[in-house]
Amino acid sequence: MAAEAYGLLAEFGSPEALLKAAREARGAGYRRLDAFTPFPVEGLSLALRLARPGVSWIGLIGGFAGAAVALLMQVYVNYDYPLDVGGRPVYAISAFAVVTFELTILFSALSMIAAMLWQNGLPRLNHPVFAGRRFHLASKDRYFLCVQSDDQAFDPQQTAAFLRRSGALSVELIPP
Amino acid sequence: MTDRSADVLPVNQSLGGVTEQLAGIPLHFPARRRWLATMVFACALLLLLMVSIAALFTRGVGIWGINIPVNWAFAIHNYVWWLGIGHAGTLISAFLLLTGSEWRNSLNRFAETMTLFAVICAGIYPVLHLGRPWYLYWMFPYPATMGVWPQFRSPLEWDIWAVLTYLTVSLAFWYTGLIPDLAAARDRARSRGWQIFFGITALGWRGSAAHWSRWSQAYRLTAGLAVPLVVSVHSEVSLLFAAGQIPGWHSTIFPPYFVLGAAFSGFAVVSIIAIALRFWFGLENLVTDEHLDLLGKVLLATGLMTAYGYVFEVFDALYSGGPHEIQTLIDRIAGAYAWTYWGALVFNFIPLQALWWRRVRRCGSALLLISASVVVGMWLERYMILVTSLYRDFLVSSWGEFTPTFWDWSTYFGTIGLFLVPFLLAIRFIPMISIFETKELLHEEQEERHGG
Amino acid sequence: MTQIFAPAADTWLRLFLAGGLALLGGGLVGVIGFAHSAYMTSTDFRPQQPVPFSHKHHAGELGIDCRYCHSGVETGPQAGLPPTTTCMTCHSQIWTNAAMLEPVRQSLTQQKPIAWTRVAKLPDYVFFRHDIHVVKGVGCETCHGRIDTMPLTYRAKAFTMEFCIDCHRDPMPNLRPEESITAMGWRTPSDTQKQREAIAAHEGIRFGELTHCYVCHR
Amino acid sequence: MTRRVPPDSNSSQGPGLRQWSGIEELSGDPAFQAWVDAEYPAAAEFTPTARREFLKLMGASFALAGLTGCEKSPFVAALPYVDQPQDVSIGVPKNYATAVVLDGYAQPVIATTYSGRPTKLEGNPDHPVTQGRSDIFMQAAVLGLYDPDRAQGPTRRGEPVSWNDVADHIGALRAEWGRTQGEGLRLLTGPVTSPTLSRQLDALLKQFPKARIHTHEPVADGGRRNLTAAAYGQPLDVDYQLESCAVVVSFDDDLLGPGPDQVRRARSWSSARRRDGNGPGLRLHMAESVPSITGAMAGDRLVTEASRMPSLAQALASKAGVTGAAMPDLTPVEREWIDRAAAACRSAQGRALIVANAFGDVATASWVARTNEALAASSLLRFTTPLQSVANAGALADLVAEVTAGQVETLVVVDTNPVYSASGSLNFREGMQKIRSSLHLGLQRDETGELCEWQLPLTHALESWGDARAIDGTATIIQPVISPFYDVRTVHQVVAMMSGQLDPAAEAIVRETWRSRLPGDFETAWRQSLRDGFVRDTAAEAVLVRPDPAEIVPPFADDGLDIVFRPDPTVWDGQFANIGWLQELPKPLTTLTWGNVIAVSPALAKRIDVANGDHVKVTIRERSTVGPAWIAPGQADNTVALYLGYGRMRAGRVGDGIGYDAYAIRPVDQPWLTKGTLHKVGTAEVLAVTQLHHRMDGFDFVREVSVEHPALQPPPAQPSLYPARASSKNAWGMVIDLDSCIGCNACVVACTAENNVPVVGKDQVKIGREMHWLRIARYFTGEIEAPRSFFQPVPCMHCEDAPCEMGCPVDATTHSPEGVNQMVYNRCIGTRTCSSYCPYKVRRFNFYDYRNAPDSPEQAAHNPDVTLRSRGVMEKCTYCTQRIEAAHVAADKENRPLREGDVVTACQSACPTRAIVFGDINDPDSEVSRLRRDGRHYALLEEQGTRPRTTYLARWNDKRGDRQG
Repeated sequence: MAAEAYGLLAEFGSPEALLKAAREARGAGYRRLDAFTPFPVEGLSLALRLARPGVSWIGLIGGFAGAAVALLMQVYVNYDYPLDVGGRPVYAISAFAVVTFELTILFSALSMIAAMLWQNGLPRLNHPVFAGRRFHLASKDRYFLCVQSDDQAFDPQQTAAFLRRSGALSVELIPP
Repeated sequence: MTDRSADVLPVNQSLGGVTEQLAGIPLHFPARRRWLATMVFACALLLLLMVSIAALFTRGVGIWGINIPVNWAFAIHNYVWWLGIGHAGTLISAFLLLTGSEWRNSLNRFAETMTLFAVICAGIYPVLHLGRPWYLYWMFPYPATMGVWPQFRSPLEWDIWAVLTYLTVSLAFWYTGLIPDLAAARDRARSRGWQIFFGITALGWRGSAAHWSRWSQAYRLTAGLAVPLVVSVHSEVSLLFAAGQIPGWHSTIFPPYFVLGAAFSGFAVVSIIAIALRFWFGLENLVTDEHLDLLGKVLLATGLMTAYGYVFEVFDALYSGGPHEIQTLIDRIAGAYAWTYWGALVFNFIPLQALWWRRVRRCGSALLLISASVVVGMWLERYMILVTSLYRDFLVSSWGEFTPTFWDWSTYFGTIGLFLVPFLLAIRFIPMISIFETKELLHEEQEERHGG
Repeated sequence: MTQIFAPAADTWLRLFLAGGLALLGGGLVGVIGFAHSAYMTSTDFRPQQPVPFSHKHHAGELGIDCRYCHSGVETGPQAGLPPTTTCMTCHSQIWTNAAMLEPVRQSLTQQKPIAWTRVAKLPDYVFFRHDIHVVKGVGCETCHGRIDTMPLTYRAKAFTMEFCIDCHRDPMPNLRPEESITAMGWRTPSDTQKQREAIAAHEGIRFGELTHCYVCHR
Repeated sequence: MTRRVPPDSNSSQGPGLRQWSGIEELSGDPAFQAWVDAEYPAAAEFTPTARREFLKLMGASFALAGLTGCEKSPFVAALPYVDQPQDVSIGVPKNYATAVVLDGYAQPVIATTYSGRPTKLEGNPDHPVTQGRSDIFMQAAVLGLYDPDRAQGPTRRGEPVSWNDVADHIGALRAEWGRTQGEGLRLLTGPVTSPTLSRQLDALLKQFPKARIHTHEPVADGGRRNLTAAAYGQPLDVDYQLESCAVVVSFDDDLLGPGPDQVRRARSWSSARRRDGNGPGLRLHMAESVPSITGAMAGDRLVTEASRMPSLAQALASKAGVTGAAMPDLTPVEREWIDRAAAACRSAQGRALIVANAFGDVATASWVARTNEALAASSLLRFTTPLQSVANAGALADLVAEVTAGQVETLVVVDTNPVYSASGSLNFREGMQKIRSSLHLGLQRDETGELCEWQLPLTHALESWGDARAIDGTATIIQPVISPFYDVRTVHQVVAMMSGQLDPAAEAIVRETWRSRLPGDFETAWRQSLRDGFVRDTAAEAVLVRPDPAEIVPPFADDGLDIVFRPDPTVWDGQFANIGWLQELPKPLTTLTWGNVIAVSPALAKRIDVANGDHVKVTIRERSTVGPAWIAPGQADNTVALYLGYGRMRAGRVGDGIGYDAYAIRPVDQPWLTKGTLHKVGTAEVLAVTQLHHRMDGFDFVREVSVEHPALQPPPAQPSLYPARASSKNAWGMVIDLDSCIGCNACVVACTAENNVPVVGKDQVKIGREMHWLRIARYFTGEIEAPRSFFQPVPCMHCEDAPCEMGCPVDATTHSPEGVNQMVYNRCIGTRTCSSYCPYKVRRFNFYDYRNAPDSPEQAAHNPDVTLRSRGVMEKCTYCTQRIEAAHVAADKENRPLREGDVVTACQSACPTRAIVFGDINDPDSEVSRLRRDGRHYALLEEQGTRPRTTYLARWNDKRGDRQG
């Protein structure tokens, strides 16, 4: 069954309509749902029961890693060839603070953005939904709800009917 | 006040219309002529820079006017100036994002772009000013056959790390914010070439709910990091001077003084660009007088804080009572380079006062002129801080004077080309105003309208 | 809207990204490695000499002491190359008309020096003195290697700053008694450490004062 | 042609490792030619001979460390000797005793040579006059040897000829002189003290009795001999016994100023000054018209016109009770000064000496002579018969007269340059046209050489066999430390040719002179003299004289400006115009380089409205010249000072066309002081001065102590955040005594020579890029009409908590365990942070590549123990680290600790007053430690907490001392 389609793509005219439909779909027992919107819509991830993203934790770890790398580097080079620089201490922690701070931020920021892309599975140039005839409106002023074919309750005809009932302007079957 | 801030944007426009308008700028570029003319001018400047750099590397830094005691001048001075300008971009997009002032949504994109290229302009100076630039790599820690490492107590070493970090993070932040708009442009594109260009750069963004939730978190947290980063970078730049014992440099006020000055000059440049762009591309519907008003206020605020820095510096010198500090203070006010001090005061703070009036703030041309004067003023301030402190330090017998040569100027003007060329390319190929954030704001406003 | 990219495009893109990163890292490691390579430190190169002089034969088999030819080694910064007359002290007696030695005889008759190719050369800004090293008990072998096994002389050790500084940090392992300075393949006796300490003490080596810049750079 | 003294014979030298010996013969070994061909391709551009000799010179060493700039392939050619000389060890310097010559006087030196290249001259420590000290001319002489513009072979009307042609021509001339007994033969020599030359000239005159000899001394020792002739009835040389003086009153006499006698006077003055530790041992009262370094050191200084000196001298005479000395009328200021001076003389009881300007007038000299008599100061003066004496020589003016009368057939100019340095009014240049045959003997084809038919190039002193007398008469046998590398002859060889010898050997002529004069076994004595660097017991005999009681006629006085002529402090009479080191040397009190000025008083400047650099026109008897004005603080109102030695046209590529020519307007009859007028021209130029601002502005850079307050406040102990560091055995430090420093610049030139400090040229100096590692700061205090002047040498302070080191991102400047602030050129990437952070601004930066062309002869003057700095690299004083490390190596080889005196920096050994003391501050008994405990000891900008290792001793303020006691 599931093999012959990726899922059904339903188009809505406003974020509110989309939210309503999403809630109904959850209510109707659909689990493999996804929505596509031109800008982040409040409450959508709640309606779809999406897990809280864990990007922040990775950022934290990245920060610590950066600090550690910076400190170790600076201490090591002074340990490897200790030179008397204007009578300053060999391990001048106060002087090392600046580079440590910079690297903390660098590592943290980059790790978060990398994590974001990774978890989103980006880059991904080819994706079934792109085949949707009206999908290009998802980046303009339309709001899409997608029921994927690997959902237990998925059935091309009934699901399509269900979506129209919940106010979709158009419903389309996305090939795999 | 509240309801005015509620709709910065006129609500009588459709989301679709905004999308088409903005994505349309790169896709069906208006104002080709003007763009071409400016581009030619910018390329000429860039060529000048290339020539100057060639001369510099073949003959040595001697082609500049520097000497002993003034062995730092235009290179470091313009480095600080450019970096300062850059900071405004990050502050606008990151700081205002965190404080939830959404009017920044129409400005953040080109502000960040400006940051990027300003930082590049700044970044080449530390390389150019080296006596032996081909040994630049000695400033990075790598296992050398010499067994010698960089010296991490030196502000210059901090500098390299700070600027590179700043450049990388700004780039990442800018690009992250750009992805959804690239996707929008991709979906509007008709020609194959544009489709591939935007298709790849958009990384296949689909605007799915999961994407958005992770994206928002990453974007906001990066913004949260960018703000302290800006502060740290320019504080560190100020340490370049404050770490030395030269009177006029060796002062604890420097870090905040520099950061505020940086924001001040940066916001001025942002205003200039904002006014120019909305005039070019008829974006009055998105960059409204309301925006200019707010920009004017910010400019006034940062300007006054910078002025406080000036006042405190004088107080500082008098309070310390060190004969050399006072000597330097007198030199600033009455010395050979007094024109830089007074010039900085006049250009920075006199026209600025006009911004107390709402009408002036909302008038594009007026704001443009004031901003321009601020940019000049801040340039003079950096000249003053550098040269006036160095040309007369402690020992009378070592006092000297500095006169910029042709190459000093050509290198400086050249960097303006280095800034303009990529910036013009950017507005040619990339949506210069954040499409989705504008729509987000617009939608909210429309909601409120229906609600109220 | 239709697909812009074929499914394969993703694979390519990711390959491209991964490859780029790999190239970057690999390149960095490569460059640093190259700087330490035998090529860059020219330890792999046996230059052709006007006369195929063999240290293996003279120093090894015949056992002529280094100082016989390199007479300046104890008195000055430069060990010095032997003047033609030194070669002729023997070769006016033996191998008097070996073709191989023609350049030497030429040099003497025409008062033209033999244009040797220098094997051990330091940059101009390094002020190395042979005399102090020899006097303080650093043997020839330490820097020049087993010269007595070299048919054609080559640079045995990479004369990098690392190489110098290692010994300047702790000369101990390279110290040997006066009589064995020129000895090749000299093995330290059993109670090595004690003996080295003895030498160090006897020579009054200024430990910890040999690693600052002006010791070698002026 | 030269002899080597066997090493063993050095053992007879007793203590000290002074083993100066004869030079090693290096010429004729083609070994090095090939090598140099590889290293210095462009050497091919010299004339064939020159090139061959130059190759010889350069090739002598394959240890030219640092001479080739950047790193090449490690596999370069290495060329051993074919036959290595006995006592050559490559890279080990050898020292030879010889002398260089200034105005005919010997300046005894120890020449340091590397494989035959002389690179550095130090004073000869054994010599009775200099005792190892030196002045700028001695220090710079070595560069003269490598002057690329030296004449490289004999020429006739500019065409190269061989010495055989020269011999033929001289032969022809001799035949003619033989017929005419030398009628129409005239020789013109510069100042001569050489016994050999005198002997030769006498012989020549015997051969050709009708020939005449004239002498031309543009400066020499001024009119000293005429003055003594007037004051004492006979020409005399005089030596002030300053050691035994308590008070010296100088009438415009710059006794510490540059010149042949500077070293001796500076030495004795400073030792007198230090005589008693708790106050200034010798007090100097000076009346002067033109500010001089003597005036700067004087405790009581009166600014007044040169033409007032006779009256002042007369006034002091009458105070001293000289018969016939009526009290002239004086201004109040003058009277007060005379009263103070007279009082000081009285209290000095026979230890007061009055001195008059060598460039001054007869009346002053006579009054001074009598006053000394009256003060019983005769014991403080030592008179000797003049050294510079060629038997009955005529003056230049007489020669010119004869020339114009057409009585001169042949003119031989011996090592002097009259066409340039004769008074313009003599029209010497025009006169030369009348002479049929003229020969010029000299190092360069200068203005005169160019005008003469034949130019016969002479050897430099360092490549000559010859002899000369030091200022006190002690003779030095000059031995070559290097064989001539151009096709040149010694002056003695040429003169010998004129008296009939065909190809005389240089050494033989000198031996000939001394064979009869050296006591005992000749060979032994000869070697001894060569090794000592002087001939023992040859000082001139003192003569006892009394002032001539003849009537003193006051010099004519008319209104109008006093125009005063002075030799230039750095290029002297012009003979050093092509020496870059001296051109770029900041002149005392003005810090001017690369040119001369017309010095005017502040008042006069205001009157005719000129500023520094404005062109002014000086007119003397309808001859005039134009030069840049300089407002000299402390110059007498109506006095204008002109400096000789500039405006040369044939000095060479360094010295041509700089400055104005003061000789052009110099009257023959009044060569030093005359009357004239001054006008503003309207044009102006930028002067290349190294110090723009001279007022101390109330800071205490130079501190003073007085008899009642002999000690300075010790600075409050400053807490430091930095960890205390363990010093190694030696900790180097330097103390500079500001009471002894006379700002003579000897240290600066010595530093330049020792450390390969580049010459950057006028334009670079103008924009503040001079490279001197050691600058002498000049400060004025008080009103500009009569300021007090101070000198302060400023080398690197070697701060223990150095701000510069903290600034460097690549560890290019760090601290050594011995407390030296190290600068590693090859690590420097040129961020210039160190210099920005340096509170003393003692660091210097190579804005361009300032090195000499790799094949220019100057290269050979470089010290191979010091790296040549490339473009984009910072550099600074290193405490002569190459000497420190060499001393360490020497000591370590002998397995002994360093001793006091093992390390002597270049500046220290050059200083004529021993104002610079360097040593180990960890050794409580070292001189430097002793001085650091002195009450006058202080650190520059000590409030900055940099804890400098270079510190100062405050200057004594005589005046305040007087008021008290």
